[in-house]
Amino acid sequence: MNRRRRSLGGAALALALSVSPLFAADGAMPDTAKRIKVAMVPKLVGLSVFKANEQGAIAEAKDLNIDFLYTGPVTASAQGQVDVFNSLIARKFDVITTTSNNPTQLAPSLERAMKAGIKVVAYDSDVAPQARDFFIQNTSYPAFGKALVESVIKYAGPDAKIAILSSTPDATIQNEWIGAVKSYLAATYPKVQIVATEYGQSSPSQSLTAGLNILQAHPDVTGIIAPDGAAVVGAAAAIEKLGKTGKVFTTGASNPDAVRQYVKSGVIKETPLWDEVKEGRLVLYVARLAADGALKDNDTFTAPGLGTYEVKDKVIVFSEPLVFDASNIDQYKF
Amino acid sequence: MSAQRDADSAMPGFYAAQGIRKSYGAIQVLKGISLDLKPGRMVTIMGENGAGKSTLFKILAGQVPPTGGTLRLAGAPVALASPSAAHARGIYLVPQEPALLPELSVAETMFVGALPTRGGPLGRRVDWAAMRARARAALDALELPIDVDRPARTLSIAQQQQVECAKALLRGCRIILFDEPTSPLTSHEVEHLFSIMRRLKADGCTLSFISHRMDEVLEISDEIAVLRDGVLVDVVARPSFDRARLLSRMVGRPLKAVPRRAASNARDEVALEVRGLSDGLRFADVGFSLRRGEVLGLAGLVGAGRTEIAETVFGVRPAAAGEVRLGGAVVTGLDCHAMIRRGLVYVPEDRARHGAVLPMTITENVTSGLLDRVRRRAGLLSARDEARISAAAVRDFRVRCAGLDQPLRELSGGNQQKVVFAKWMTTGPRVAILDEPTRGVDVGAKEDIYEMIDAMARDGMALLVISSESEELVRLCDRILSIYEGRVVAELSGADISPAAVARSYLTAAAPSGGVAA
Amino acid sequence: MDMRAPAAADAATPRDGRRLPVGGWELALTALLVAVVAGFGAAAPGFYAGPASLLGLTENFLPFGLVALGLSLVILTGGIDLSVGAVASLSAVLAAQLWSRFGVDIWAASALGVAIGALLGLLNAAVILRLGIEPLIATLGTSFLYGSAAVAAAGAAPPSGFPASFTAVGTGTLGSLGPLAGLVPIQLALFAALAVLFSALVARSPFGRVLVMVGYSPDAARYSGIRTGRVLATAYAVSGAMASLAGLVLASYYDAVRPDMGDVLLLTAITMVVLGGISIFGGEGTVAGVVVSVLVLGFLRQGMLIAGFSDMVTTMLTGAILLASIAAKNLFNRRGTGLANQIWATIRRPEPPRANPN
Amino acid sequence: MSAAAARPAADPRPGWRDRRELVLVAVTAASAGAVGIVNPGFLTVENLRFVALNSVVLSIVALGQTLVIAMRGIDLSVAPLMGLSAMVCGLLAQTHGLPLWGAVGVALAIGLALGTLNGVLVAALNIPPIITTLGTYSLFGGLTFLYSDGTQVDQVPPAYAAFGNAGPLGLPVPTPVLVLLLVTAACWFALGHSRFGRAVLAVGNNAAAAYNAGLRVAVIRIQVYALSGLLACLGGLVFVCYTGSATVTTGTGDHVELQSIAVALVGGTLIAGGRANVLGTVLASLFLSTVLTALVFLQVPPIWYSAGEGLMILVAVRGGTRRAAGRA
Repeated sequence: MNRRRRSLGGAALALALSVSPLFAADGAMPDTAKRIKVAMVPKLVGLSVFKANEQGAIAEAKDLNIDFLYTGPVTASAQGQVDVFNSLIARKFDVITTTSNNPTQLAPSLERAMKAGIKVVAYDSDVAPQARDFFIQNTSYPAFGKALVESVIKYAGPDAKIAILSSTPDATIQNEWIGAVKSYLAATYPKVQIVATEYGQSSPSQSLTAGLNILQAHPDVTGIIAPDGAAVVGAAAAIEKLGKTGKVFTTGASNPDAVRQYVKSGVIKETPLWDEVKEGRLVLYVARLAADGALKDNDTFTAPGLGTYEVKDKVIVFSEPLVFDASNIDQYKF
Repeated sequence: MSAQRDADSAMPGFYAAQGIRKSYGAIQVLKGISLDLKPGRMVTIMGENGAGKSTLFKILAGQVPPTGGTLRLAGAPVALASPSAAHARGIYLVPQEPALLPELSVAETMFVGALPTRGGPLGRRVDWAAMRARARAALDALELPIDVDRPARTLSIAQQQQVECAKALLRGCRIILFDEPTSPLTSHEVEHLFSIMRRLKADGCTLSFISHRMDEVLEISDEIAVLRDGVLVDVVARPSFDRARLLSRMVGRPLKAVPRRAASNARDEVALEVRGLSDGLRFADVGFSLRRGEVLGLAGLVGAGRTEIAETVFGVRPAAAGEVRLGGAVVTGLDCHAMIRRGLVYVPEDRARHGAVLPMTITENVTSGLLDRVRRRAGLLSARDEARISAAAVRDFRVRCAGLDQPLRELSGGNQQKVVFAKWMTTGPRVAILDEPTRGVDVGAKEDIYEMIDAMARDGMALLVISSESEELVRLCDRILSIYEGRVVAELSGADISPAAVARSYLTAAAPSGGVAA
Repeated sequence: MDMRAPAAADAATPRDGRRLPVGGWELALTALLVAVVAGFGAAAPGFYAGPASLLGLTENFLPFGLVALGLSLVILTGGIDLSVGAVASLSAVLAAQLWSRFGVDIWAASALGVAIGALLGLLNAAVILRLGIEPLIATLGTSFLYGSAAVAAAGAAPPSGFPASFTAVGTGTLGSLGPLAGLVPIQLALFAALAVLFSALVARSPFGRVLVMVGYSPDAARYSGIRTGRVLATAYAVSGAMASLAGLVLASYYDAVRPDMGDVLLLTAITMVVLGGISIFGGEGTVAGVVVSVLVLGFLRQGMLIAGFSDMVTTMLTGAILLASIAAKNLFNRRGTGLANQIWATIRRPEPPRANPN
Repeated sequence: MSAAAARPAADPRPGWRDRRELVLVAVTAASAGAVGIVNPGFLTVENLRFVALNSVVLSIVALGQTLVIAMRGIDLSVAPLMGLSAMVCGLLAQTHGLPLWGAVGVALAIGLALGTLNGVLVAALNIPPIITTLGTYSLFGGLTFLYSDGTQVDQVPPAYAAFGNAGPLGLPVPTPVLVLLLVTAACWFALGHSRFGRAVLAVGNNAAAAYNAGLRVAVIRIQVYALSGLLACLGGLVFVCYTGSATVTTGTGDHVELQSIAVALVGGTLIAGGRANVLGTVLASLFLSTVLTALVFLQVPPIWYSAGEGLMILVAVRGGTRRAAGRA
C-alpha cells in the first residue's frame, strides 16, 4: 500500500552535489546488454527508509535491465540477513546490495558470495571491507555529525544540556555519528553537555519510553540528538506528549514521512538525512557497474540524473546531508 | 417381578438399568446389566477389580455413555449426555476421592456449575451471601461442622466426601451413588459416613455404593449385587446375606479359609532396628526391631502414621529424632538411594504414583530399582541383560503379560503389583517394607502375593508389612505392632494374633481419647 | 524361590522398544523429510546443486539442532528451558572476550564457554529446585538476567575476526580427511556425533533411563531411589552446555559475537523438540525424532528461502506444521481420548491382555 | 493420601502476605518515594502520569493473560496479536483514514476471531496451550508481516493520537487509563462475581471436576482464549494510538508475551491456575513501569534494565510459591 505513495517527484529535485557532472566522459559506463539479477537486502524489511531505497531501486532497475528483488529479515538481525544471503547465493544472483545490521557477522556469508562470483555492494551501513566490492556511504560521517549538532544547537543554544537517544549500544553507523557529534561539539560548542545516553532498540515505542524517561529524569535537557529513524520519532513524540514543544528540540536520521508531523508542529526544527530514493537509484547503478566489472577501486562515474561520483578506495560518498525543515519537507515523500 | 415391580418402577426415585452394555473397542466391560435401585434402600455393588463396578456407576451417573441398554427413571427411559444431565435428573455420583477445586471455598465447590446469582447494577452477579447461607444449611442438615469459607484444599478426604453428600442434596439429587467411598477413610470416618447414609436412606433417598469390605457391606446394605466379569451374577436381599456365598460368587470359585501362617522363619540376627523414631509431626517415639526371616505387621487406622513411619525409615521423609539401624549400622538420615544400596526396599501403597511408572515397559520398571546391576557395554545398559533380568522376574513372580516391553499400564492391578515386587526383590534386599501390598489387587493375584511374601521370609528376608486388612496381617505376620495416632500402642505375637485381636488392639486405644479427627 | 538366581533369557526373547528408538512418529517425520528435500530439489532451482551444497545447507540451521538436542533432555523431564537463547549469547560473548581481551587460546576459551553454559544451566536448576519455582518462570527470569549480562559483557564493540581454524567449525568441511569427507560440513559431523550420543544417552544409558522416569513420574522415580534433583540438574546443565555450544558454533559461523545472537534459537528449538515427538509433559519421545525434525524444519526453511519466500512466510509455515502435526498426533495417540484414537485403537491393537483369575 | 486426610486445616483467612495488591502498592510507593528522594523529578505529576500511561498497554494485554493463566492455560500469541491489531488499525487509519470507531471494531474483531482459533485448537484438538500458542505466535506474526508488506505505521490521524494521549471531554485523565480502568473493572467483576469468571477459576482448579459439575469446559476455554485475543488486540489499538507507531515487530520485539506472563504472576495469579488476581496484574504492571522508569532516574546503565525485570519475576514468584506449596 505504501507503493501508492511512491513518487519520484522528490528525486527529480536535484540537490547540490559535492561533485558536479563535468567529467562524465571519463567515468565508468554500464553495459546493459545482459540481464542481471540484483537483490537489495535492508537491515529489515519493515522500515520506511529502506522502502524508500527500494522505491528508487525499482525505478533504476527498469533502465538498467535488472531483475530486482527486495528482500530481508523481518527483525533487524544479522542472522536473518545471512539466511537471506545464503538463499541468494543458492539462487545465483549477480549482485547483492545490503545495509548491514552488523559489519562482522555478515562478513563470512558475503565473502562466500564473493567467492561464488557475486558482487557485493554495501550501502548505508557498511560491512567489513573485505566482504564487499563497494560501499556507498550516505554522507560523510563528520558532515552528518555536524548537521545533527547544528540542527539542535541552533535552537537550544551553545550551552545547552543535551541527551543522545540511539538504537543499540553496538550499532555501527549510529556510533560513528555519535562519535562525529562528540568531536564536532568539542571543537565548536565546548559548553554543550551530554547528560544522558539511552537506547530505543530501533523500536518506536521503546524509543518513546526512553525519550520520556530522559526528559523526566533530566528536566534541564533542551536538546535530544537521536540519530536513528525510530529514535527521533520516539524523542519527538516524547517532547510533544510532555508539552515541551518549543522548549526541547530534537533531531535525528529519519525519513520525512515519519517525522513530517513533528517538523510541521515545530518539535523538530531541522533533521538531516539524505535522499533515500535517490540513494536507492545509485545503489542499483553501482550494482550494474560492478556486475559489468566496469568500476575500479578508485574511479569516477556519472550516473544519469544522479550526478558524478568519485570512488575512493572502493567507497563512494553519496551526498551531503539533506536537511529537512518545515519549508522543504513536503517536497520529499518517502 | 411383574405387576408389583411395574408399579414400583414408576415411583419417583426408582432408577433401573436394563441390559446395560459397554465396550471399549473390542473389550466388553459390561455384558448386559439389569439392576434396580429403589428409594429408601441401599444397594451395594461388590465384585473383584475389573468386574465393571466403576464403569456401571459412571454410566448410571452420565459420565460415560453405555454401548447398549436402557436407563429408566421412574419408569421412563432417560438418556444422560453428561454428569450435569444426570444431576438435573437427581442422580449424583460421589467419587472415591472427590476432585478438588483447591483454591475455591467449600461453599463455592458445592455450588460450582450452579452458582446462585442476583441482579445488580452491573448485571447478574454471584450472590455470595445466599450461596454461603445455603451451603451452611446443607452442611448443617447433615450435622457436618465444616466452615464453608475454608479453601477446599484444606479438607480431608472424609470431609470432601461429606461435602459431596451435602452437595448432592443441595442440587436436589435424591439418587446418590458412592464409588468405593470407604477405602481411604478411617473407621471412625466410615461410621460417620454410614450415619449420613442412614439418614439419607431414612429420608427416602435412593442409594448405592461400591465396597470391598465385607463387614461394612453386611452392615449397611439392604441388597447386595455381585458383579463378575461384566455380568451380574447374584442379587441378594438383606435377610439372606451369606458371607461365604458372596465371596464365592465374586471370585467364581469357593474360597479356601484364610489360614494362619504355619511357622515363623524368624532367625536371631536383627536386620532392622528402629529406636525412638519421630518425624516431629505424624508419629513419635516409634521403636521396634525386625529379625531376618521375620514378618512384622503394622496395624492401625488409615492415617495412624504407619506409611509415614515406613517412609521415614526408608529415607524419603526426614526424621526429627531417633535412630535407624540396618544390619547393625546406623543409617538414620540417609536418603532412599543409599537405603536401597544397603538392602532396604519399600513397596509403596500408592502404586500409580510412587510404586511404578505405568507408561514405561515391564522391563524398564523391573530394572529401575537398581540399574547398577544391569551389565553395561560402553556405559550403556545391555538390552540383553535387561531382558534376562526382566524375563526371570516375570517368570518368578508369575506376571501375566503379552511381552516384556508391554507398558505397565496395560496390566491389571495385580500384575502391576507383581512387577513392583519383582523390581525390588530382584535387587536382593535384606529388608523389605510392604505398604498395603494387596491394595487394588484382585483375589487371585492376592494369593500369589501372599505366597511370594512367605517365600521371601523363608529366604531370610526381613519384612515389615503395613495393611489395613486385619485378615491379611493375620495371614502373613509373625508379630504385629498396633499403631494409633503415631505411637505404638500394642504388640501381638504368636497365638494372640487373630483378626479380632488386631482390630481391638488399636480400637481400644482409640476409645479413651474420644473422637478421632473428623 | 530364589529371586536372585540368574535365569536364562526367556526363549522367546521379547523385542525391546527402546533398543531401536524408532516408532511411527519418527518414520512419519522421515517421510516428511524425504518429501521436503525431494520437493524443493525438484521445484526450487538452487536448492540442490550437488551433494556438497545440499549438505552445506545444514550449516545454516544446525546450531538450532544443537540447542534442540540439549533442550530435549529438559523437556523429557517435563520441564522447559527458556534461557537457552540467552545462555548461547552470554557464553559465546564471554568466550570471545576471554579470547580477545585476555588472550586466552580460542579453543580453551571455547571450552570455558561450554563450561559457563553448563554452569548457567546449573544455576537454572538451582533456581528451580532450591527456590521451588516452576521451570517456565524460573528460566524466563534467568533469561532476562543472562541477556543483560550478555549485553554488558559484549560492550560497544563485541569481538570478531576469530582465527581461521575456529571459523572452520561453522563454515568448513571435513576436507582434510579425504575427498568424500570434503562433502561433509564440520557442523554436520559435530551434530551427527552428538545426535548419536544423545540418542544412545536417552535410549540406553542409565542416565537416560532415570531421566525418562523422572519425566513420567518424579514421585515414582524418587521412591525408586533416584536422586531426582541431580537428574534435573544434569539435564539443565547439559541444556546449558549445548546452548553455549550452539552459541560458539554461531560465533564461528558469523565470525563474530553479539549479545542477542542466541535470541532466535529459542522458539525454533522448542518447535523442533515438540515436532520431534517429545511430549511437553515429559517422559515420552525419542532423540531420533528430534534429529529428524531438526532436519525437516531446517531444510524446509532453507528451501522456502531459496524458493524466494520471505522469512516470515517460512516461519508461518513452521507454526502451521507444528499445530497440524500435534493435532494429528493427538487424534491418533494411544494415550489420547479422541474419537480417531479409539477407532485407531480397535484397528491396530488386539485386546490388551487382562489378568483375570480363571 | 493419608497425609492429605489428616493435614491440619489451614487458617482460611488470608494474612497480609496474601493480599498481594497491598504488597504491590506498598513496594511501588516505596520505590517511587525512594527514587523521589534521590531525584525529585520522579515525583512530578507529569512523570507519574507517564509512568501510569506506559503501563497501560501491558496491563490490558496481561489482563487477558491473567484470565488464561487462571484457567491453567498460557497464551504466548498475545504479542503477535497485539502487533497485528496495531498494524492493521494503524495502516487502515494512515492510508484509508479509517475512523477511530471503525478501528475499535477492527481490533476487537481480529482479537475475537484469532483468539477463538487459539481456543478451538486447545479445547477441541487438545493441543497443549503452550504449543498451540507457540504455533499461532508464528502464524499471527506472519499475518502482520503479510498485511503490512514491510511498511510501518508512523503517523496516525489526530483522533487516534487524542484517544491515545488526552482525556475524553477535557478530563485530566488520559483515555487509555480510563480504558484500562474499565477493562480492569470488567475483569475484576467477571472473575470475582460472575458465573462465567467463577467457572473459569473452576476449570483452572480442576477441569475434570468442573466438567462433572456441568460446566461446558471446552466452551469456557474457547471463550477465555477469545477474550485474551480480544484484550491483546485492544492493547494493540491503544498502543498505536498512544505511540503513533507500529512495526512488524510491535509486541513480539518487546516480548510482550513474556512480560504479560511475568506481571500476571507477580500480581499473584497462580501459574498452576485456579487463583487469579486482576488488581494484582495491573499493579504489577504499574510496578514494572515504575521500576523501569526509576532505573533511568537513578542513571542505571540501560543494559541492566532487563536484569532488573528478571530479578523482579524470580523474587515475586518465589514469594507466591512458598504459600502455594501446601497444595498437594
